[in-house]
Amino acid sequence: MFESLGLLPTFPLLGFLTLFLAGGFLPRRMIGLIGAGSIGLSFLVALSIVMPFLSGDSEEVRHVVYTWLSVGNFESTFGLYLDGLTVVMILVITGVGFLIHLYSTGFMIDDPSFSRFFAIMNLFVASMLILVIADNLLLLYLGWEGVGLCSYLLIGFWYTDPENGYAARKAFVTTRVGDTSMAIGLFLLFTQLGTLDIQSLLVFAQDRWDIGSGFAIAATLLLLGGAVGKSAQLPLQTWLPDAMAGPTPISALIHAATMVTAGVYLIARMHPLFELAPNVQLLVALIGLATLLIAGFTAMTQHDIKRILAYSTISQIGYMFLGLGVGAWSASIFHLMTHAFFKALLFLGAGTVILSLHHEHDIFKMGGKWRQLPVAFASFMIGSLALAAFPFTSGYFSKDEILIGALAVEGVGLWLWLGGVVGAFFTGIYSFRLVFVVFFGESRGHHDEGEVTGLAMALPLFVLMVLALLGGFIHIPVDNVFSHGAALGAAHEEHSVSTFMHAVMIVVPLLGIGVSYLFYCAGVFSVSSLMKLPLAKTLHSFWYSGWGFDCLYKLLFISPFLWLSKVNRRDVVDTFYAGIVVLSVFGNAVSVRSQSGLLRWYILSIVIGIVLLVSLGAFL
Amino acid sequence: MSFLFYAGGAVALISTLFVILQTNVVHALIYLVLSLLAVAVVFFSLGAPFVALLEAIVYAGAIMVLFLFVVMMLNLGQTTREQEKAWLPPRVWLIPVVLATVLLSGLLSSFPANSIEVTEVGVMEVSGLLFGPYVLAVELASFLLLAGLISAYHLAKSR
Amino acid sequence: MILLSLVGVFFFGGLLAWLSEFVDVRLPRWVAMLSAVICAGLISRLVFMVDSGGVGLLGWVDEFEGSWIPSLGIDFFFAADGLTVLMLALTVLLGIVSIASAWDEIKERAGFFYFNLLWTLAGVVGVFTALDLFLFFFFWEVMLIPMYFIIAIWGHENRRYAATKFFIFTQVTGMMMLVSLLCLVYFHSLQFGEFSFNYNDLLRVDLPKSIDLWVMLGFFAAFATKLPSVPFHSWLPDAHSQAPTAGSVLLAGVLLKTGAYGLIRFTIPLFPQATALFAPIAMSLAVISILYCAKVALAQTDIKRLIAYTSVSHMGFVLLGIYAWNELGLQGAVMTMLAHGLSAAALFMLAGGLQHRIHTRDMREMSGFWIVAPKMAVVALFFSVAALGLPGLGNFVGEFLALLGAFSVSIPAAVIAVLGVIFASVYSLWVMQSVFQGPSLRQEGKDSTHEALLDLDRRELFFYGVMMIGLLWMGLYPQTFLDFSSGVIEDLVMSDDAAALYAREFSK
Amino acid sequence: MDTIPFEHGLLLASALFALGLVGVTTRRNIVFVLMSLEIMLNATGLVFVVGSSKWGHADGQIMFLMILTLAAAEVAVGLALIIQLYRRFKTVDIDVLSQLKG
Repeated sequence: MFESLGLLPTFPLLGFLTLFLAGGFLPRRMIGLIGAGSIGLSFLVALSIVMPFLSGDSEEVRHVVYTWLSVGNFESTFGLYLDGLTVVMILVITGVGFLIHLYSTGFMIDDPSFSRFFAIMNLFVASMLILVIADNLLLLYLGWEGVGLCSYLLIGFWYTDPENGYAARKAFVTTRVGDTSMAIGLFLLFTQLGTLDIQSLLVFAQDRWDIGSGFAIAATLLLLGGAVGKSAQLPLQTWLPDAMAGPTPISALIHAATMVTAGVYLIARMHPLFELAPNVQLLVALIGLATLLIAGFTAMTQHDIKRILAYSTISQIGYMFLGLGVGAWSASIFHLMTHAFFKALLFLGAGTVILSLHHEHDIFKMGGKWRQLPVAFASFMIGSLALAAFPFTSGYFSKDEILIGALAVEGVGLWLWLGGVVGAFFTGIYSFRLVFVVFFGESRGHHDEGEVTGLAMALPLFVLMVLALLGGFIHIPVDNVFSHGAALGAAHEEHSVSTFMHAVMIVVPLLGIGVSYLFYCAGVFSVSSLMKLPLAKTLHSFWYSGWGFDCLYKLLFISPFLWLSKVNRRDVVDTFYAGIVVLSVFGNAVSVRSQSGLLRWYILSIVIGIVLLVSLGAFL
Repeated sequence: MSFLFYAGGAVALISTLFVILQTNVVHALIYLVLSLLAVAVVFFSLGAPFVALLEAIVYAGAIMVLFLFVVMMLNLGQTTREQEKAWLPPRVWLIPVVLATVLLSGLLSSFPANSIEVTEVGVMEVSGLLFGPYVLAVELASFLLLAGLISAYHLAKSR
Repeated sequence: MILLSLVGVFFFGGLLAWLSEFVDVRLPRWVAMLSAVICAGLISRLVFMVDSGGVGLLGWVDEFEGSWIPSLGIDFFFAADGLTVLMLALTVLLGIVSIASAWDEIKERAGFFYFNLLWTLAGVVGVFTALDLFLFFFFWEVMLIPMYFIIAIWGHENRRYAATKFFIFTQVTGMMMLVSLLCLVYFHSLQFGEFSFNYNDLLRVDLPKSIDLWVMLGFFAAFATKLPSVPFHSWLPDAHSQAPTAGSVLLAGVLLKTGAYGLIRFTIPLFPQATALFAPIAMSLAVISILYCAKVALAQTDIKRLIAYTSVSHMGFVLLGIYAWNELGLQGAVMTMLAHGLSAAALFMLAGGLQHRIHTRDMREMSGFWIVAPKMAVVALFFSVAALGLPGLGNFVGEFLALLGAFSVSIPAAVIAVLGVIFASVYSLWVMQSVFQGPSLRQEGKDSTHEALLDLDRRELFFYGVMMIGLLWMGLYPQTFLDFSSGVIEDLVMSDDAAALYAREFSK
Repeated sequence: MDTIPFEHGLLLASALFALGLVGVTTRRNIVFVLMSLEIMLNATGLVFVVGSSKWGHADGQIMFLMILTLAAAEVAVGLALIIQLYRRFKTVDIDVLSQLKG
């Protein structure tokens, strides 16, 4: 049964090949069928694998397709590996992926490059599946780079606008910086442990390295670099808001549900290694905390509906990192899954809004749309409730688990928890700011458009609404994967979490929603009067620019780099050789003058030569 | 015989000096003939009568006469003498003389101190070698002369 | 015998191509193609001979030995092992590709063009197979002169300058190699009492320590110029940008590889001690090549110049892998050579195709060709991402192994070199952006010259397709290629005490 | 038969040679140049003859004969050239004849 693991990426890959080679000749209906159908088949395969896995005793499965690379003592296989963590990931990727593909068949139907879109989407799903079912780091790296490429291609999908191309390149290059760090990590792991096979690697590491050893710290730091780049965490988070230049289903699939969570997956997958380097693990938590706060502040100030969601994605992945950092592995993965549900829902809802309002992105030009766009309203309402961790929605359970996990950490635990709670407060504000501004109040434009919706677009939304509401009751089968970590967490949970804290965690997001209501719906407070304060205004513009990271990087890296490449356009090494040329031309000019044609001059020079020779012979 | 050697040598040196100092071509030629004849005497004093004769006949006789004919043909008259004087200001002598002196002193310092027992090496020995081991060189010399003859004819031909 | 006939087919094919011009102007290209295909057939026989065993440092798959100048110990000694066969296969494949790329482009003096093309190939085949060092040097020069003519006669606006620069660089360092070679032979005659240019004999020569390094440097200079490595690289951008497409394809795909091959086959086995001393410098040069040329590439506006600089940058990985001198590094170098051969050749073909269509190489005048020529854009995208080292394509396998090999001997070198991968993504995507993406000039009616831009035709698609499949094969199942060279490389690494020396050198 | 110091013979030859050299380098008249050349040739011939009598061999004299032949040929060609040049340029100034320069 588990041999069909290889079929998982095969279907999307076949879909990609078909569309790539024959996309130009197929009718649109056929393209949509192939594009979405291949993912659907893949989902069925995933189910067929998962069912026996869950009903069985949940043991890991390995299946080596063939040996990829074998040089000397280095060997890497096309090997697939299935355990609880992988099960969650493949279900999210194929399940949510299928829904988004289905949605796209409606959303993209008018685009001239319909087949290119689905070809790359399929390639993306294939790469993402390879990433999560790889049994060794090199194959994981293949998937890792593959999704990066697809992300690049899809962000720049509407390539005629140079802005989109810029955003795409920014995304690719920024994540490449992280990938490079990860590649160095791979080199280090291989040279120290002699293998890249994940399971044996983890065993070797635990055998050979002590807790807090230099190698463990170096290796985890380098892997963390890769994760931070892919998951848009501090300090490599700047690419994700710009990545919203792509079509909205892309944002839902790649930049919310799957690819950006690859970093979380990587750390969770390598968690025994991180446990060997507690300092780095703490760093993961701090990065997560800092990112979630910074992105939360920024999200409150944005106008573009997709950028708000992008910053909220960064912020939510910050929560996942926080969870990873405090050792609440399963909570993080749980949040990864619920986040995939509600964020995909939000993005697809935003897609409906945008498509209905003729590519309007500015939320302040909408308003009062709940009657006009009922399905989108419903998705936003449910998605935002889950995002803001409204009690008993999916987001509530997962975020709660992470925060409880944070409390379990000795020392800084309380501060981490507090930070997370503050973040939750802002989550409440920005998520409902979006809902209130877009769907309530006065209509500020686009009065006449009706909602663009069809079965293909509505069905995924309904399914996701259900999942976003009830996803919190799913039990993810990762206990075996994180067995010892979970045991530790449970032990701490007993005594450290009081009812008071539970209450705080429930109330704070509600407070956030309330504040948002007072500002944006009830009009008790007004943003414009707040903006009259110079401090608020400065803060607002600072937050609006994403805490100035873009400017900082431009100043620190991009400008010097551009200057450096401009300054030596002509290749300074060449001037050395040009110098030789100039020298020999000069020598030629000099010696040409000596060729005067004057016979006596020639004779004299011959005589001088003879005299020199003779005197050399005679006097020396 | 040593008297002959020194006398011939002195005459040769003095007349050669006049050759290079003269402004009149014909006078210079006469001095050159004198110089060559003096060298012939030196040859004779060194016990080489055959080459002494050849020097007198071929060099001083034939070749110099050839020179004379050409000079006459060119008809370089009084104007040329004036020109020669103008071409030879004292400063042009400086560098060549210095160079020649350096060369001479260089050569001098490398001479072995030795003496020559003058014995006559006559026609017999020379011709014996000439038609023995050196016969190929003689043939080559004849080729050279033939080539010289042809090219001289060709070059001097008026077009 | 196969090796000799390979050289022979190219030599006589070249002559025949020249002569056939007088019969019909279209005949030379068919003659050239035919000879290349015959050679491909011959090489496929060699491939099967490798499969049946007999791969190793001195266990040749096929050899041919005939006397030439016995008194000086010079023989016609050709031999091939697994590594050679890989290189030969690349040569012939790219030979066919370059003939195809010249198919419509070269109209003027076609006979002489194909003559030069085939003689260049003959020279390259000779360089890869000759194991008498005199013969090797002979072919090294043979390879150079026809290439000079190809650039100087059929090149673009600044062709004389470029061709002469190419010639002087290669010739001067070639002479350095000759001096070193003669020095080596002289010491052989001192130690063994007779002259010999035979590779196997020269391997036994033990040079005095005082001159060992200098003799090695003579070889290194020649090979590093061909490779090329900073600071000997500056001929390459000019030669590439001025050469006709077929010339660029051969230069980038094959000629550069002779340098790397020379390092693997000659420099390091002949001078293990000197190499061990020199390795840190060579690796630094490699790292500088990778980063410096990637940086310079970014600033170029001439698309061919840009690709040329990226070539230098990629060949830096080859140099790095070679001087890591372990199995991983060497295999990485070989894979990079093969993969870069295909990807760079394809990129030059694309650039040449663009120039053929719109008569400019200036990227500032290009934009939005995706709409007009989508097939071309997809092909370009494929080879760009191959060049930036996307896993699953050949270049990644090569670069990864080379870096992994380098990492185990020198962590700083590998870590700095990895940064080149970031630069690679910047320039590759920049090319895609400025040529194929962005607004289409034609749609905005700004430019009429681009009207003529036609998408790829079937012939072009076929050859690009072949190269794409090749790169995918190398990326997804590189074992096919690694197995060819593994025997050779194992022996190389084992046979010398170089490995031990290295360990000592780097532990300092 | 008496003796002559070997070096005196050589000294005479060198002095003649040096004088010829001075002539060749100073004179602008091509006829003088040719004449000075003859002096130098003759001086070298003298060295051979001195050597011949020093060792009592005839080989030196043979060499002198060769030089003599050479001088004859050289003078013939040289004079022919002078005639031709004079016809063409109406001068014997060698500085005028500088068409050879590149």
